Amino acid sequence: MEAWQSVFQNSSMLIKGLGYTLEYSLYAVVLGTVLGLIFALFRLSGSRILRALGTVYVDIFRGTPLLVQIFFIYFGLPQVLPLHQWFGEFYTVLAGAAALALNEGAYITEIIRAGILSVDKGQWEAAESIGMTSYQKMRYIILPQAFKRMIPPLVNQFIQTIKDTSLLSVISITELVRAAQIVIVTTYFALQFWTAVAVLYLIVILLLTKLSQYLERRLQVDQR
Amino acid sequence: MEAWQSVFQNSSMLIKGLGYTLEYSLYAVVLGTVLGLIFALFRLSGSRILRALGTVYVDIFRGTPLLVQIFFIYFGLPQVLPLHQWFGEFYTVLAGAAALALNEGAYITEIIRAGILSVDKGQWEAAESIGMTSYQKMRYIILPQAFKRMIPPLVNQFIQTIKDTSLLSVISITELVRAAQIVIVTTYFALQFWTAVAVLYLIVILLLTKLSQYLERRLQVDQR
Amino acid sequence: GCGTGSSTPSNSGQSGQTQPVTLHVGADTTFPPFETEKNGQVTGFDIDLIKAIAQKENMQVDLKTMDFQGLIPALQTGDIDVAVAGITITDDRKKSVNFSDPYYHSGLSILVKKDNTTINVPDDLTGKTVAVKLGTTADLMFSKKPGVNVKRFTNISDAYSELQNGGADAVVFDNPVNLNYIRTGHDNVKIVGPLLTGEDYGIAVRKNAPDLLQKINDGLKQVMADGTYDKLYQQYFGDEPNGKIKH
Amino acid sequence: MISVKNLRKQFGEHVVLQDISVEVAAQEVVVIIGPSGSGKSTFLRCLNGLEKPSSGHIVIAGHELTGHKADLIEIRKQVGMVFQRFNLFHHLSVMDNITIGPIKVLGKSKAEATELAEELLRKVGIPEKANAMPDQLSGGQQQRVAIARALAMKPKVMLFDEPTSALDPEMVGEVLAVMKDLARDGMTMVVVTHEMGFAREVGDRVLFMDGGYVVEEGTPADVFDHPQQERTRAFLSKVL
Amino acid sequence: MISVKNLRKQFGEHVVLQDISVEVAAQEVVVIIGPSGSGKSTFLRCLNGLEKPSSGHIVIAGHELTGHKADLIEIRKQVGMVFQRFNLFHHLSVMDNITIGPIKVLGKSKAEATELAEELLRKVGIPEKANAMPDQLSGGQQQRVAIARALAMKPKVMLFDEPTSALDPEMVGEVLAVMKDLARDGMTMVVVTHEMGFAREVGDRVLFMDGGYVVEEGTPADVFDHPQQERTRAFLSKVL
Ligand SMILES: Nc1ncnc2c1ncn2[C@@H]1O[C@H](COP(=O)(O)OP(=O)(O)OP(=O)(O)O)[C@@H](O)[C@H]1O
Ligand SMILES: Nc1ncnc2c1ncn2[C@@H]1O[C@H](COP(=O)(O)OP(=O)(O)OP(=O)(O)O)[C@@H](O)[C@H]1O
Ligand SMILES: [Mg+2]
Ligand SMILES: [Mg+2]
Repeated sequence: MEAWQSVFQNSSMLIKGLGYTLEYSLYAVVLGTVLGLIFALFRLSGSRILRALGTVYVDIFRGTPLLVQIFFIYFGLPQVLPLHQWFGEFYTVLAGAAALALNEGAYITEIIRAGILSVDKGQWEAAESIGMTSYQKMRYIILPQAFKRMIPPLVNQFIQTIKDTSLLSVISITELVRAAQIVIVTTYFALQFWTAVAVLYLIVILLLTKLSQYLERRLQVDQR
Repeated sequence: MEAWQSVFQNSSMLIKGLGYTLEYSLYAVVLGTVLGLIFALFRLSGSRILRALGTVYVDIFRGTPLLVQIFFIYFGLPQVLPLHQWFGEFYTVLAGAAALALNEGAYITEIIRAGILSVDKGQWEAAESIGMTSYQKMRYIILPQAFKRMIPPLVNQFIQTIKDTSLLSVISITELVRAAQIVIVTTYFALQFWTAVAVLYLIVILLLTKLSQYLERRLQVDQR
Repeated sequence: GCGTGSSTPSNSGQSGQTQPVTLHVGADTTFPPFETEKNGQVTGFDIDLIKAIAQKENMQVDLKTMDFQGLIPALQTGDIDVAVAGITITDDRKKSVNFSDPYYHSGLSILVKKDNTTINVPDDLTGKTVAVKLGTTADLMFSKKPGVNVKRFTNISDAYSELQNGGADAVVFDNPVNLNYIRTGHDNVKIVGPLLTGEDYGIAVRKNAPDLLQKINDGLKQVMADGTYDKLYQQYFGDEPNGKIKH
Repeated sequence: MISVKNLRKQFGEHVVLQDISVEVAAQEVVVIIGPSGSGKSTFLRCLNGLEKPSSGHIVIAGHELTGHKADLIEIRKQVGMVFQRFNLFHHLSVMDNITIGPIKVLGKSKAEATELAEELLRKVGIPEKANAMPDQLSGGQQQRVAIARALAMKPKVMLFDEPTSALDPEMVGEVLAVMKDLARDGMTMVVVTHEMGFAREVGDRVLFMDGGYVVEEGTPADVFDHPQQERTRAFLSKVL
Repeated sequence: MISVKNLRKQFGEHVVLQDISVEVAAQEVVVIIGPSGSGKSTFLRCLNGLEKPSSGHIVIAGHELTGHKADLIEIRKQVGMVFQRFNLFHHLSVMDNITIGPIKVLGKSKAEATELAEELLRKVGIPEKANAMPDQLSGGQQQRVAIARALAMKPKVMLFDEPTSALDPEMVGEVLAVMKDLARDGMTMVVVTHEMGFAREVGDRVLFMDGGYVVEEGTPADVFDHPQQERTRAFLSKVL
């Protein structure tokens, strides 16, 4: 009883943590989408070098654990670059968001690439046949059509990102997990706090899952 | 230079860590496959209760971060059950493997379920028409056919598991990440050690990716 | 760092400057009562002390929290100027950073369950499972000492949980934190035996900044001389005498 | 052998079988014809318990088909079914396709089942394909294996749902030949087919289904040459 | 207007166009016929730069088609293409399908492009569909929008690749009518089609392609009524 009271008393701390969780997830997905778009276009480009760059990026960031990426960026990089001097206080936020964004970006690259490739070949040819440049073709014809199909997997990736944000706790970003740890240090009600944390994640993620399913259904209707 | 020498000197420690990483990944995938099979059959069963059980399992373990699951099982559960007394020293291994297996099991449930549903309806009906029970139908007709299609996604899940194992570092399991941390707190060569760790993961994961691609190609040939 | 915040009143003793210089301070917030986070506010003995020192030296504290493991690397790269986190002064660490004069006398103590009768002195730990915090002096000590089964955790709270849950026979950690743990409502544990080490906490200062080190030491002297130190000590540690630096 | 009374089957709102009553005697060969969507497949699937009747009674070889699981499996052992799309088990060799039922369902020994399978493969004319995989066979060969697989269960009744309509024309004959043999051996058969030659030659009775009813029935000669109903005439004029 | 010399195109080992030399004068309508796989589509796609020739020269409206990117885009502005499967931009309304080229590629103002599009929609007979989405149109209507889209670029040449073969028979006429209008207006056209009536009525010349060669060419009357080559005769006997 005392334990649950304690959870209740500290709920504002947890909610604040959840706020950071969502905030970092949003940064990561937005930045990751930009990265994903760039590298997806690299992977589909005519240039062998750009294609190789895209492949290396995806392979590295999907081929190593996010935790290692976070440690590398937060503890490793400042050894050779005065990042803390350049960015000051802001480097923790930056490193956390960057690690997350680079990681999600690699997955989003593949989502966008698959979305682009799913657009019917006839659309590419029709765009070319009216003299569009590669850029115009992508911008006005292919991406708008690919985008619709990418929304459900992107929402799923957002869900994944929310879970991944928990790893930022290791670099003292007080997202939900770290917030819980800090409270548990003084209260020691581990079981109850982790249950509460799990429930908070579940609520957010189930809501997003429903959204994703709804979007998927709407999309199918649209494509009749 | 000194830094890389240090990495080289401590390489046996890292390799040993990688050994644990692979060992836990294997436990998790084997156990997870057993769990996945059980819950996939639950999700496909005629019983509303079993179906609900399957859904709850999948939703909970895919709807919360693995890190939270690890904390819950390792720090939370012993508050209400004398798990350390029951299992002694072994509880760390058990909790780590269990958390990982429960998590992977939820993803594997969906892989197996999709594999089973991908088997042509005619195969189900043909099996029923010669009087097979549900068990016989699954065991002799559906699973053998579903299994082949499940291999590539299962290999991918194994890759995911290897990366997930890094989170076991938080409960003092000296897998690759924790092994590196232990060395870094005395040497301070974070950049070099995290690079080495990343390379080790990359090697293992790229090898497995190649295996998965090979299997996928072989499978397509088989299905001509 | 560069000077900011001209609005902050500066009441410096010796330097005639009116523009306070910003002192970038790194701290790990999971080390009560030295540093802890309450309702989003970082508080604790270390925090109040460094603020007092900074005030004496006409500096403005810019506090940055990070993991204990990250403090010394951050000092090396110049991300922070000083680190206060109950950092034990060791020869090893002196290679990477400078240390101020000691401000707290500490040592590692052994924390066990109250009903434990088998562990009474440090040597009893052989063959037992000991929970420590990753990268702390206890961790480094046991790493060199075979025969003890070490479990390393990222947070000391996890080590305490491990003890409470029965996953470890003892926690070895800095005495004041162990004391604090008992004081904050955990009366089923006790400290046994003498301190394993006698060690001092110092403020870690980034290398190649002799002026800064000088300022910190100077400020510490003033704080000790004018009674601020004693007041803070009383506030956080009460009558427990072991930790106080004689001055 | 088969007795169906007031069988009704609906999917949701959509009534597919309105009210079907049919008796099939032992050793009788009944051919069902009718336009697409008239409920022929659904009727056969009800006889085999693949679909659960909405109401009505089905009794096969003395067992009432109630929908209880154990009972269903018992009935299915008595009733062989051959599908339009063969549905051989893709992962099993021809031999294993045929023996898996006898071994796993009937509990026969492997030796006994193999012997029976060899005999059946001779009967359907492809003894040399015992070790082939289904994908290596032509459609006609696959369908003959499917018939052998059904026969291996020693059923009292065989149901065929358009067994030749997924076949290239040159393979239709070989499958029909096997079915004629079966009929001659005295097997009770219900066959949905549009092969009128087959119906005339071996059918004892023809049922014409439309809109979920049996609209007309009689000997092949009666139904084909002197249809009584307008709907039958219209259908036959298109098909014949 | 179009001059093709010794055009050769291969995909890997497979030579699809062996050696094609064709001249098309301004305002001429050339119809290409030939069996499936003879290289008709590949030829048209080479004219539009959608495929890169393996060797040979193509000059269109004074531009040599070398494969340089900027050059390619320039040529494509001169050459309109209509595909068998329409390939309207699914996410854009009929109006936007037609105006996107003029606005984005030619840099026209939206007002100007819209006015032109309205005129073209009247020309192809569906002014009322300006705001419809492609999926809401019949095949024939979609193809007419596709023609309007190509015309909006004010091309000097129009290429048609079997523009009516994906259409239900009742819609073929409406598309051919639009094409006839175009021909009458003096558009230079190269049309792959099996609509012999169209070829006779508006074709100035017919090319018969087979195996990557132009096997025979002449006026429609010559080629259809007095084919010189055995292969042409064989083909026409099947098609006519
Ligand atoms: N599982 C089902 N759910 C809903 N409707 C179904 C189902 N199975 C069949 N139907 C409907 O029942 C009707 C009869 O189908 P059935 O397959 O029995 O016809 P049929 O006479 O065999 O036709 P065909 O000659 O095309 O095989 C059809 O309208 C079909 O759409
Ligand atoms: N991108 C490609 N890669 C490889 N081979 C191709 C490619 N495009 C076409 N071909 C081959 O080139 C040959 C000619 O194809 P093309 O489409 O030009 O024939 P066609 O005369 O238009 O036939 P149809 O009347 O069927 O449209 C065919 O054998 C085809 O398989
Ligand atoms: Mg049917
Ligand atoms: Mg073609």
